[in-house]
Amino acid sequence: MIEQIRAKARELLESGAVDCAIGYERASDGITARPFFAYRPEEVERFIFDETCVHNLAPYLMDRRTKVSALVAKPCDARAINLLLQEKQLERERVFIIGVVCSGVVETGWNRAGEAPAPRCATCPQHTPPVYDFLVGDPVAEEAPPAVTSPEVAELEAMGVEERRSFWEEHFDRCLRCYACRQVCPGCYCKECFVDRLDPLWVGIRIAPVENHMWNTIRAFHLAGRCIECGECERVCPVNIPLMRLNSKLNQETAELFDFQPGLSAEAQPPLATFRPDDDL
Amino acid sequence: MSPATYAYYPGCALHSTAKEYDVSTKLVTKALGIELRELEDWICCGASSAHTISRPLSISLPAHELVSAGKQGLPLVTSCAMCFSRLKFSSKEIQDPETREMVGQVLGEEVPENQEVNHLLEVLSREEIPVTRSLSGLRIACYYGCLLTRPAAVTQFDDSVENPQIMDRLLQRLGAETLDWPFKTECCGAGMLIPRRDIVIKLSHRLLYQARQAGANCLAVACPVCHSNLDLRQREMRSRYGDHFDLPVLYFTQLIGLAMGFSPAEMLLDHHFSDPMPLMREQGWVKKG
Amino acid sequence: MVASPVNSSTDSDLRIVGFLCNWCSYAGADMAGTSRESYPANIRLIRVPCSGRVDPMLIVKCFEMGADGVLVAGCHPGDCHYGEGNFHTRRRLALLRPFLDFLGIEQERLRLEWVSATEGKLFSRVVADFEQELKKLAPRGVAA
Amino acid sequence: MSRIGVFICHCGRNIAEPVDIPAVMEATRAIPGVVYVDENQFTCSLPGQDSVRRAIVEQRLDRVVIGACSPRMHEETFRKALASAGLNPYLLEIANIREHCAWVHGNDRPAATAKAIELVRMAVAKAARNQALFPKEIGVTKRALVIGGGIAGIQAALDIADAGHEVVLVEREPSIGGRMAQLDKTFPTLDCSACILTPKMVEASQHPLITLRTCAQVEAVRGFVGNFEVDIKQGARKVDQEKCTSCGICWQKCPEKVPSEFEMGQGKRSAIYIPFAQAVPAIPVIDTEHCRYIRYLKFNEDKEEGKAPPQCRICEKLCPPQAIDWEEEDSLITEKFGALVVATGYKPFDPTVYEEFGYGHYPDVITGLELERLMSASGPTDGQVLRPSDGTPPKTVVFVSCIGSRDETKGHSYCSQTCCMYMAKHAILLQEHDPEVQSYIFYIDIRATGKGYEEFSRRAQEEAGAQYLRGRIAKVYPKDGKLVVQGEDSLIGRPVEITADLVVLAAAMEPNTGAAEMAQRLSISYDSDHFFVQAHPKLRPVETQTDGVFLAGSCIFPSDIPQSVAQGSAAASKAAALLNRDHLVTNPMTALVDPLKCTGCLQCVAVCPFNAVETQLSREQRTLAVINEGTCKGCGLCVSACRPGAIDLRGTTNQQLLAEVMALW
Repeated sequence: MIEQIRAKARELLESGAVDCAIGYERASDGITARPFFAYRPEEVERFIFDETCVHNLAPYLMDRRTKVSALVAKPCDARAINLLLQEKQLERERVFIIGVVCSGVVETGWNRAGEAPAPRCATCPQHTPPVYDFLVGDPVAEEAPPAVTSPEVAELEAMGVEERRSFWEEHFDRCLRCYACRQVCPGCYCKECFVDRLDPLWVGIRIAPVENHMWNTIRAFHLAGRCIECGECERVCPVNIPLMRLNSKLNQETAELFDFQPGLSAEAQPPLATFRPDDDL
Repeated sequence: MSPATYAYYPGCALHSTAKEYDVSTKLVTKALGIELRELEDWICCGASSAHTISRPLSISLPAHELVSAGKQGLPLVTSCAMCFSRLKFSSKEIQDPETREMVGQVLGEEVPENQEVNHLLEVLSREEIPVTRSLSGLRIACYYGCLLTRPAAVTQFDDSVENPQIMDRLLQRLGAETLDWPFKTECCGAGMLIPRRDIVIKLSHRLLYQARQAGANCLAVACPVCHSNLDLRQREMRSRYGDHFDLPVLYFTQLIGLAMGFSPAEMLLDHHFSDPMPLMREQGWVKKG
Repeated sequence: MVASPVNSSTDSDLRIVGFLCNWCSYAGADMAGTSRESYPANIRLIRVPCSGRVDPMLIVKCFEMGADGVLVAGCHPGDCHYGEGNFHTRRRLALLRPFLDFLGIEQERLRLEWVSATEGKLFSRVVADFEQELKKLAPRGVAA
Repeated sequence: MSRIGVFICHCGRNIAEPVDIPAVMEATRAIPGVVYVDENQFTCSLPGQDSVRRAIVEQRLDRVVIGACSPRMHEETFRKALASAGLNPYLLEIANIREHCAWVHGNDRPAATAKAIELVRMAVAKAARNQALFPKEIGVTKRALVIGGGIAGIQAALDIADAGHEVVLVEREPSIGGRMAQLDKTFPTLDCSACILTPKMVEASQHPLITLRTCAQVEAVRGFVGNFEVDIKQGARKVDQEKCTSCGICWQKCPEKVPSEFEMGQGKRSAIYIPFAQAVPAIPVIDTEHCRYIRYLKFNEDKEEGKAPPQCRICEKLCPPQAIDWEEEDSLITEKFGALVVATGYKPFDPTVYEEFGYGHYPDVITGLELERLMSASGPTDGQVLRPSDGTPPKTVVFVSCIGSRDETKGHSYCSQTCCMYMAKHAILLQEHDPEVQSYIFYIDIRATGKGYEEFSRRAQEEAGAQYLRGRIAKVYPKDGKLVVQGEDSLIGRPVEITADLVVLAAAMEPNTGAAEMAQRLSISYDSDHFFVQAHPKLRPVETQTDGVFLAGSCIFPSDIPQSVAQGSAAASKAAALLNRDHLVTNPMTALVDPLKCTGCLQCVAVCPFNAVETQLSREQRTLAVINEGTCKGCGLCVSACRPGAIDLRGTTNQQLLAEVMALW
């Protein structure tokens, strides 16, 4: 598998088809993986791929929009590429997608890689990327789209509204407003995030429960019908807010109301960009 | 397809003056494989009197039946148009939570929010009826009476208030000719018989006159009070207006029974005052002699 | 900013914010005034050109500030002055309502209504009905 | 910090009584940025406006907030006042403390006062964020389109054309004339309807500035005041208008006869026809649904089963100037107009929902308009009133009022205005036709409020002997070849029964077929009955909320002829005043993109209903959205769809809306 990635990356760099190949290398702890940008053919030997390759690499493409890049893409990374293509942030011909068949990554931390699959991967039924130029690994025959219901969401839905309120209050109270969730998210590419604006001041600058609440609510709602469920936001949250529950809830509603799942195709019309006069909502 | 089991609310008339309606209802439904479970503790629906004196009473009396049917988890069916009307009104009123609570206090029981109420016509119109004896030759004026279709928002009985079709279509399927006539839902006088017999005679006479004008050789009804006014009073009409109608007035259940092969006697046709036997003979369903 | 007394002898302490489209619902609220169709005084109405102008962020902001209810009112479907603005509103709010509920803000607190320029009576009924509904929920209080 | 002046209007006692104005003023003085607070009896009055102007100058105000009636009433008035004092008119905000406060909370002074204070505070907060806006000037296409060729539309077209502007008059029927052409006589003067209408129809067709488009329909309307672009579907007549001499041979010889729409189905017309003798233009039209030859062509084209219709073509063979053109097809024409007048009229209510009255069931139950045709000398019976069932003259006629009007359960809640008078007219005319006729009129109230109307109604009773019975009828049923009408005379409280030869239902007037769709095409409002909504029911009765679109006639509300003519003229004068101008100013409240924030996701393009968002490439080759201010109508859909907050709407910015919300806490 790794050899296939290296060979393809070398071929692309040698031919000049791409000027950079983005993938993973072993981190300095010797256990986990980190993103790696190969600019020269000989650098491809540093590429690895295994269950520690947790990062979604798609956001890196946003800084390389005028150049041609190759990208190692798990199914969730490929969904992110579809999202960015659909939102006209990328041009298809400037990305060469080295898709990898993925059976899930594990939970990692510095100097540590777990055994158990990452929470997102535990329920993810998509193993073959929905879009790729070159596929590494054997495609899974019958691929289901990502699940629209999640047990974590269902657990919250089963609570009373008061209980849910205190659940989120407890979590949002911890929010440091570090915005790591935003930085890592392939869907968060605004030039200036609403939370950074001073006028209009949508979110107050102070760290207060109500402002944290506003930030987390709108962050998620801006991803309504767009989150491709890579789970990166939740992974990077330093205070372990279960952010994916917000995103999954919105995706679940989007699927139910509009029969739409983000990231599966670059052509699909996102539900909030259109309407039907006879929408029964 | 309707469920095969219903809670059955006969109402007082079907246990007395309209016995033939009750009997024909039971024979026909049984033959069709529909089980009617008569409510064990049924009481008066309030009829025409309760709602003129007390709103809580007029809602609570029929609600008692709704509660009973609800306990069995069965849809409710009744053959009497008045009972149907009162049950429908009550079930509509108790949609309102406050009214439901009030009725619950009166009855001392929890009142179901949505209890299905049917008139027997609605139930049988959904059935496939095996015809062994075509009703062809019968020119029937279907008379629905005033209560089945009104008010439309409450009874939700037929698409048309003034010109309902449900009984017409049912009897047409049995081979009968049904007539287009303008008095399908006019008032027969109903309970006014007690205080003002003259009015009932006048109104019922007008009905029969129009039915005959339309060319009817019998009437089909779905209400015991209509039946009694139209069937029983023909002699008085004759003495007041000189019209010899001699029009048999039959319950639609009796007509279904005849089509299914029951004999006129089984359908208690001999219980009527305006003798249907000459028509039965004409049809060849009863041998002369 | 200084808080002002909103409660009075007849009103509850509820805080309701209404966003009304200029062409239908704002005019409908004017019509309610012209025909003296009174309704609870604890609603504050904000005029927007179209219900589709109402950014979900504004709605969330109202709730974060402690609003008990938010009403968004626009022209009836098909009658939007801009043709299709209210169709977009309908979709956005259909998604926002269950999401708010998921966050612990009862979805009954966000209402979308269609009120035309002639429906003054309907407007006052909508507000009265909304207030009644909100009274059944626990008050939210002013945000910390 | 801005210098905001606030003016609280008493509106006589309208606001001052339910709202404690001194309290409002005191609270307002405490708001940061407010430097001046004043009150007026009527701020909209000249002295009121003067006080605003004076304060702007003396107090060096840079924002003005007026607490008064709805901005929909006087926003324009006060904007002008600001402009005349040298302040940009868009630096005004209005707190609606009358319609949204004083008038609805009049029974609770403390609550109304508290609310008024907050409404003013919200307006101040918003005003502080207001920016000067500058409208642009645009040209005016000096042509008008009149939609609907009934009496209101004809009048409007003539008046606009007489004012010197080009007019296109679009009518979907083959002739102009509308419902008035179907009437026999008109109340209360009993003029012959055709005699007074026909000269106007001819005048319209001969006016050098009027172009008639019959068999034509408006398909789509784009653009805005002064610059509308309208797609008109010109239906094919299949008769060459240039060649046709209206000799009439074709419609006399055509063998296919079908019920005539003009005769309300009571007479026949041929498949090539003019709808009535005085039709304008008098060019026949081929009814493609019924024409035998066209059916034959269609039969072959669709390869249908069975016997083919005959290849008739008699009209073509007999036409002296060879004017029949089988090839002609419907066409789509796009034209530009500066103003639109909508006069799409009414249709009679269909009484079949009153099943108990037997309309459609018993031939001798007819509507008023059908009786009109039976009485007309040019009608199917040559003016003899005869029963449709057996052709005998009726002697007893029962009229029933309010069919579909004043009846929410089966029809409309409104009063149809004309029925009382036309029933009286019918009773008088029937008696003139045949003195033996006895009319009975079941009425609810007699509404005879026009000039000469009450006298006319009395004449029906006193001279024509019509019996007026106050009450509704319950039922109509046939008996021995006649109709029995059961009703109630509510004045004596008794049921009545009348055996009649003919029953005439006074069917209400309701908006014409397709009114709602037309309103949607024009972006104007319509009410629950589908009548078009005026900009103001009293002060702007022929205007709509969409600038440049005017209304006339029964599309607004049931109108009689004088009212329709007056409205036609009124709409024409409004349209002509608009077309007389060389320039119009545009609404400056359009959307604006901040190119530094735009991510080029183009969600705005997807949601814009007007295709007003265009794209440009930035210097770094990024795609950016740009608003076309000419086509932007300022709905703000793009603003709320813009995640990066790159788009804002002038006049309703995010800052302004947020400031309004935040002012509440």
